[in-house]
Amino acid sequence: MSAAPPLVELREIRKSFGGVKAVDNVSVNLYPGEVVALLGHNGAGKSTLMKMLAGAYPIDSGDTLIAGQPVHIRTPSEAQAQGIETIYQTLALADNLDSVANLFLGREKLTPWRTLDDHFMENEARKVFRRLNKNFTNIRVPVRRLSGGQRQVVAISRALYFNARILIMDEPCAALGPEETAMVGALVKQLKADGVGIFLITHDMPDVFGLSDRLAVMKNGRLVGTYRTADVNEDEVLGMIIAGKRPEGKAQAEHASG
Amino acid sequence: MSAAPPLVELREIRKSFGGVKAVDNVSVNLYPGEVVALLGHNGAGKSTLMKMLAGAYPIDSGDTLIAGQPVHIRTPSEAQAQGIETIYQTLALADNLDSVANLFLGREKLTPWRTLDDHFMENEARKVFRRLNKNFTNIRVPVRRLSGGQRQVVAISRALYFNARILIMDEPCAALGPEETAMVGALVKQLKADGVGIFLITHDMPDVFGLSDRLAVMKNGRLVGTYRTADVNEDEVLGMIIAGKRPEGKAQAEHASG
Amino acid sequence: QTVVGVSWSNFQEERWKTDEAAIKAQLEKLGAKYISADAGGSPEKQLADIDGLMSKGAKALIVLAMDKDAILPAVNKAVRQKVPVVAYDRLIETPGVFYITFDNVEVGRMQARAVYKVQPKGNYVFIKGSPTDPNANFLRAGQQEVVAEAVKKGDIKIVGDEYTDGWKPEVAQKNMEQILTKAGGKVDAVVAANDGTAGGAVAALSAKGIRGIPVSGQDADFAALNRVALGTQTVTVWKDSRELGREAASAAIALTQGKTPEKAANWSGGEKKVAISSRLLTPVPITRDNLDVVVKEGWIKKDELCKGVTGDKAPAACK
Amino acid sequence: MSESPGLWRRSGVDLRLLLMCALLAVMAIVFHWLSGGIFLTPENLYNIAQQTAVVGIVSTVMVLVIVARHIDLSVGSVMGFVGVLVAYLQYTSGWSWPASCLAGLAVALLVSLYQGGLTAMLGVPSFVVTLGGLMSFRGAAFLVADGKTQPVNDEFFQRLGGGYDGGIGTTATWALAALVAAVLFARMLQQRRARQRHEMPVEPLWLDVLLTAVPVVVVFAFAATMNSYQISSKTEPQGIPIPVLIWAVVAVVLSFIVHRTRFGRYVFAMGGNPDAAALVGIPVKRVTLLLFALLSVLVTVAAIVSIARLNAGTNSLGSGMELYVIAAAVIGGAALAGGSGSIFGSVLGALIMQSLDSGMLLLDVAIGKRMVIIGQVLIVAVVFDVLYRKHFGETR
Amino acid sequence: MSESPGLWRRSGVDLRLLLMCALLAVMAIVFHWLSGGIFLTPENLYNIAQQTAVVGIVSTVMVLVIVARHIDLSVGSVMGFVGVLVAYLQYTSGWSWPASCLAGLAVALLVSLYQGGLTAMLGVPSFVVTLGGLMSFRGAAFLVADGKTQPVNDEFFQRLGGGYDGGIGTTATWALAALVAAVLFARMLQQRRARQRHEMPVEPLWLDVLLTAVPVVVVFAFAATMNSYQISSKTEPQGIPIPVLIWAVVAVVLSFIVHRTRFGRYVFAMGGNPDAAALVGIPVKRVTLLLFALLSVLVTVAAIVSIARLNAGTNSLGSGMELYVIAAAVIGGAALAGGSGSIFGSVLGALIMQSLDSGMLLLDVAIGKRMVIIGQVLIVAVVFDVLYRKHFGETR
Ligand SMILES: Nc1ncnc2c1ncn2[C@@H]1O[C@H](COP(=O)(O)OP(=O)(O)OP(=O)(O)O)[C@@H](O)[C@H]1O
Ligand SMILES: Nc1ncnc2c1ncn2[C@@H]1O[C@H](COP(=O)(O)OP(=O)(O)OP(=O)(O)O)[C@@H](O)[C@H]1O
Ligand SMILES: O[C@@H]1[C@@H](O)[C@H](O)OC[C@H]1O
Ligand SMILES: [Mg+2]
Ligand SMILES: [Mg+2]
Repeated sequence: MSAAPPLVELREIRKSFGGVKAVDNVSVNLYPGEVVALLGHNGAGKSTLMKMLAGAYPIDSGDTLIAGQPVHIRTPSEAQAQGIETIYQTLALADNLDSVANLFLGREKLTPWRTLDDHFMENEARKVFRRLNKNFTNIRVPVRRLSGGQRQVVAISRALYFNARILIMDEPCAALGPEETAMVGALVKQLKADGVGIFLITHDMPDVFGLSDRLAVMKNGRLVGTYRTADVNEDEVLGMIIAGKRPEGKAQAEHASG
Repeated sequence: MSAAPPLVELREIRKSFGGVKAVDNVSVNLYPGEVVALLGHNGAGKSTLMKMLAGAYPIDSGDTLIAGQPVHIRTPSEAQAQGIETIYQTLALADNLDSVANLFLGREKLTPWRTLDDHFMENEARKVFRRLNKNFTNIRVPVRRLSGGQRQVVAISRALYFNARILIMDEPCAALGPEETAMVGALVKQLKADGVGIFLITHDMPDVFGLSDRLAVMKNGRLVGTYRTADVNEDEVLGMIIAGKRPEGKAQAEHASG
Repeated sequence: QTVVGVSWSNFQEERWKTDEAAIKAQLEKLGAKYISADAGGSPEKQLADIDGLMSKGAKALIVLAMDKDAILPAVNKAVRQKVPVVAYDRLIETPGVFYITFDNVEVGRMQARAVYKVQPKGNYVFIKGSPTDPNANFLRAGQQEVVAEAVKKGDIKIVGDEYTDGWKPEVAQKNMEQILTKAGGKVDAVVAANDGTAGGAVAALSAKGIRGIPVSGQDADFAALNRVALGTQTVTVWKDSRELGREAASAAIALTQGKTPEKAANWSGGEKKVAISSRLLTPVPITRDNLDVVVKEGWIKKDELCKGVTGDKAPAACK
Repeated sequence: MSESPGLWRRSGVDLRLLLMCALLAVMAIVFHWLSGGIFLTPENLYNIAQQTAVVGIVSTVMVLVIVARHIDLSVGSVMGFVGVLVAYLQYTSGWSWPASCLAGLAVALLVSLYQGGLTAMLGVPSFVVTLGGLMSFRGAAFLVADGKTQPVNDEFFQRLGGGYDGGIGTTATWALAALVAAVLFARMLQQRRARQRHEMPVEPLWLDVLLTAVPVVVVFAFAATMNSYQISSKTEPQGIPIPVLIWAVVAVVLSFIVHRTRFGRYVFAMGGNPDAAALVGIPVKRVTLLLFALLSVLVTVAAIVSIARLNAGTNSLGSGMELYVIAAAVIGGAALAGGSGSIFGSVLGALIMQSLDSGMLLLDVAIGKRMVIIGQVLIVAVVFDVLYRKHFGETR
Repeated sequence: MSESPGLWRRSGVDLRLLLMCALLAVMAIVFHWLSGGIFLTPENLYNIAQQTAVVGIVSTVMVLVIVARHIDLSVGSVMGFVGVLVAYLQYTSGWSWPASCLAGLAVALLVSLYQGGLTAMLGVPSFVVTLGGLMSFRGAAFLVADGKTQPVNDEFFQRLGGGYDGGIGTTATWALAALVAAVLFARMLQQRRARQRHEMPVEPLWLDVLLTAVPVVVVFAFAATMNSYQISSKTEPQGIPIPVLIWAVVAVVLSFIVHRTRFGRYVFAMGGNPDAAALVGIPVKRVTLLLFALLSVLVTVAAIVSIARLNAGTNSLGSGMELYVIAAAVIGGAALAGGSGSIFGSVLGALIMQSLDSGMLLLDVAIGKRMVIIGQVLIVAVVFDVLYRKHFGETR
């Protein structure tokens, strides 16, 4: 166990919708510079768990600690204030606004007179988008008219631009073509190097093994277990996802390194 | 060239939205018992092309032939009448209705008095769903309350139940967990054996190579080329998708066998 | 050619059609031109209408005010521009207008009087006009004057007193039904504010099999006259709008020529006691006994008046 | 992943509607008490049933229109237009009442073809189309007879509006109640048998009997009430008033359409997900057109009942009615976002609003206060609905 | 993948609004011709400008409310309520006009807190809340003064409604026009400089000058017109009427809010995708509350102008106005599905409706026909909008 507290610690989190226990007593943590893959069948509760961390849903019960400090995250902006950025499964774009407006949505740059600083924002946006996709120039068009990939680029850029400490990526590549997927992979590695902690939800095994340090598997709202990615193989992971069966003789891991 | 005409032949299809040419002069065909994978970057026009075949969008120009006969498919029901079933990228479920109602939506079974034959439909639905997922019992709950995977099961079942001759699957596994994905793979193989022709849109290379006989790649609305899957390798396919570069020295294939 | 602009409050009640025809005819006779606007029951709209009429070149205005206070800005503006204004049917109390009317308070009195004559004792119901129409209150005030004494003595008991949203007959009908239920059917007289509401009240009464109790109205709507002939309504106060219209038109023309209208008299009976030149016509309560008046005056044809009237109970006018 | 209200849900009883029934009952008792024992008399109940019928008839389809994510703001104006027209044809043109009613129906259908067509074919939002209709047809109602009230005198026709001879009489009332009871029980048994045949789970017999007995008791209570209201000058009690009968038939037919026909299912599917409805091959345009046509049929029926009840067609007929019709549907659980709503709910909604209005009239609450209270009750009913849905996790 | 209307789009001019301006111009010319040269006289234009102001003021915010996927059906009733209250406090309670206006504003804010709160906090659909409000506050308007009309006599106050002394006079009018021109040119130059500083593409100077010159010319033409209308008994022409000035200020301020502030952007984002707005941390509830509060402020302003114009507060004040307000916003391009709309569009929408009404008045079209026509024009305007969007691929 390392001395520094984890960047994020979720303890015994619960959440139900009407009669459905979507998340049931789940504990998981995340260290700086670490990628934790969150796996599980459809409806396992992955998105719900992450949305609670992101402030989109209130937590029914359980504790959240950021860098060792207990916090109460009740709204998305409180999460942002904690340095948590989220790429939602649904992208969460305002379809009628252009890419620039979407990039800064909720955190607009203002001039000294408290009006929108459009020129600044447009300039910055150009730079940010260019990093992910050279051909993305029509940034003044409502995002509704963009292709699926361009939309996802906007959503990802939004999470990156504001220097997250903690990044939640909910199936960021589900709709992406191979080129864009590779780019996102490279990005994740770079962010890791910068010390950002990342929760990555995905169904894609190559991504899991290529990018993550640890993996946490959920089934029917409960946590099956958390393991170092290097300790398990694909079959064991699938066994956990499908049957909820823990791999025999493998130790769970509260921390990526030793 | 085989003597029997292809099951589907799309010739020089075009479609634009406002100023955007979504599909530009694309020709592609499909034989019985064959899986043609449709690949391309985001916004390449794959869904648009298939939606025209499914009757969801009108064709701007170009011809459609089913089993050698020119047809004009203007509505989804006309497509269904031709034996074309579609699993849409968006699933196309009525969220407020239950799974049974969704399974039969648009093709309800009626009693001799022209009222809904609920008992019959419920019975059939139980059987169909059981085939894909043993644990799926709450079929009388509005599908809005189902998990992503269960919803996709309903969408897939709908396409299967009505004995399609031609099946369009638009990223059917994008949101599915590994178990369900495997099941869909098995299903595709079985349908193939039954002589159904399948268009499969996917971003997943293992799926492409595991399931398809031929592959057609689109870029910016245009067709890059159509090849026998066995003739090309993954790098060549990626080259087509990303750069629009045809693999050198490989022949295009209008037909899967010789 | 002199242009005379007429601003109507709203056309929902059928009588205004007759008024209009009369004004039109008289203006034509006098060689003037008729232009008009209808405010659809909105005081705001009526201001706009009057502006419009003046830009269309009206040299005199005839105004049926929706709201006697809210109309003042427009009327004052016209007066300042030396455009004479005839306050038509409803009082507009500001210096410089010529007021020609059947006094609404008097109409109320007549309604109550006719009912009171038939039924001086017992349970009374008042079906008032629209709560958004100030005239509803004038009518009610006039009615009250007549019955006040008897109410005080206890001869008359008021068992229902309801406004009728938008003067709508179906609303009057529903209100009447509830009042009847509340009073256990013991209603002896209904003072309804106009013929539309009277129609609703009569429908409610006859649905309960209550016939022969007095019901009042006003405007001499054809349907109401027919009811009077049939005996289901007691009185409708007839403001002969043809006369009113004719006189108003003549007055307007006279005023543009700087003359005093015929039979003008000074009058200061309004709330604010402002002295204005006026002409008060006498409304005529029409009951079964004087139905012939409306036929003779050519207001309505006999066969229309007497539709469905048969037998020996028929009033004299239908025989 | 257990579902909490087990028996309720299985028995197919809608808890929400049940709560609304309770609300109505509480309201009735409170009014009865405050009015010194008038509210629950047969006479008053007879009145309320009649007064509600016109709004109730139109509300039943409005529910479907709202379910399909549309709205019709023009119902009041169209009703006025058609009503005046029918009365005009009878009174001024001297047509027979059936002929004039048919002509009214034809015109209403044309209106629906126009408004529904713009909505279904061109995709103009129905809110806008019918907002225009609200203005236009009010004008048209005036133009028909130049604003003149058109009396209707045919005695048979007048019975359609209830009134003196507008009840169906005691014998017919009892017979009808018995018939309804028989049908309900037969249907229950038939459904049990069908479920058994298809090897599906069946509830215990006592439960099914109980669930069927409740509405049967209500029907008999209603019949008894209507049969004990006698106008003092008549020899026989009234029985069910014809407008109420019409309303009941309309509600039953529409419930049938909703639950047992394709059309009903399509309407719900279109409201749940319009894109999906089109993609699975539902003839969305045709269904929309039909829906507006159905609405126009019932608006015509309402217009006929209205003028028959009033014994006249007036140009103000139905003005402002759209608000009450929509309010009844919404109180009854129709969500403006589409996809949910209930015919029976609209019946309750209309009854709640009218009981409130009539009850307050009995208590002599002045018009201003009455309007304030009705508006607030509408809000309260929906707040309650919103909270209910939140509680049971039915967020959409 | 080219975009067709290059220059148009780049120049930031909205083709749709331009077409609406053209429509307005055509209408004016046709009416002028048919009315024998009356429509385009200064007097008539002065009148139309004034008459439109009240609806126009409320429409500007209604656009924002609709953009945010809400609606407010209660504006007419609330305006009536506040208007009567303000008049009552002046006339019956003898308050000064500023005091009574402030009291009116306070009450309006409370109303918005209530209605907006139910919508924002509980998530009750605004349609329902404000439908309840439509009924309740009309009743409240009656209750304030027991239905009695309340005259307002303060001369200064009366000027707020336009009327005899309600113009700002020629000098002020010219000065204002000059000021507007100066501001427009200054803004244009400043923006060019800013774009150059940020190394963004700049349009040729002639184009920018031209684009700025057009509104400047319109402003001067308007000023000249208002300055050439003289009431015959007065010594000086009227100049811009105060209600119109208020409307113009409101429209400019709201345009500023929409384009240059966070609040405006948030409103659009909420309309475009409410879920996304909440997820990116927009304080959706607060923005919704503020929006309703803003609406109530402008409803108060409209109420004040209205009673000042009428010299009285009547309890029917504003009844039915909600329809015109919504219609103006919708004609001006606000889509009820949320996410799009324009302040300037609402100004045009209100002008089109009022011009139509005034024009038909000049042509002596009778009320019934006028209602029919206005309703249909509303529909036509939106059909045109729908087709326009379809053509340019802007299906939502
Ligand atoms: N807003 C909601 N209301 C009601 N139930 C919900 C809601 N959101 C999620 N659920 C339910 O909670 C459970 C967990 O859903 P969640 O979206 O977290 O799954 P997931 O693991 O992200 O699945 P997927 O792989 O499909 O994204 C599911 O059963 C789902 O039906
Ligand atoms: N309804 C529409 N209106 C306007 N443009 C559209 C519409 N549907 C698609 N497009 C445009 O057409 C192009 C092709 O879209 P399409 O959905 O066919 O792409 P795709 O190949 O299926 O991409 P993905 O992999 O993201 O599903 C894109 O540029 C898209 O923006
Ligand atoms: O004549 C009546 C008129 O005085 C009143 O104001 O409005 C209704 C009419 O019936
Ligand atoms: Mg998820
Ligand atoms: Mg696609």
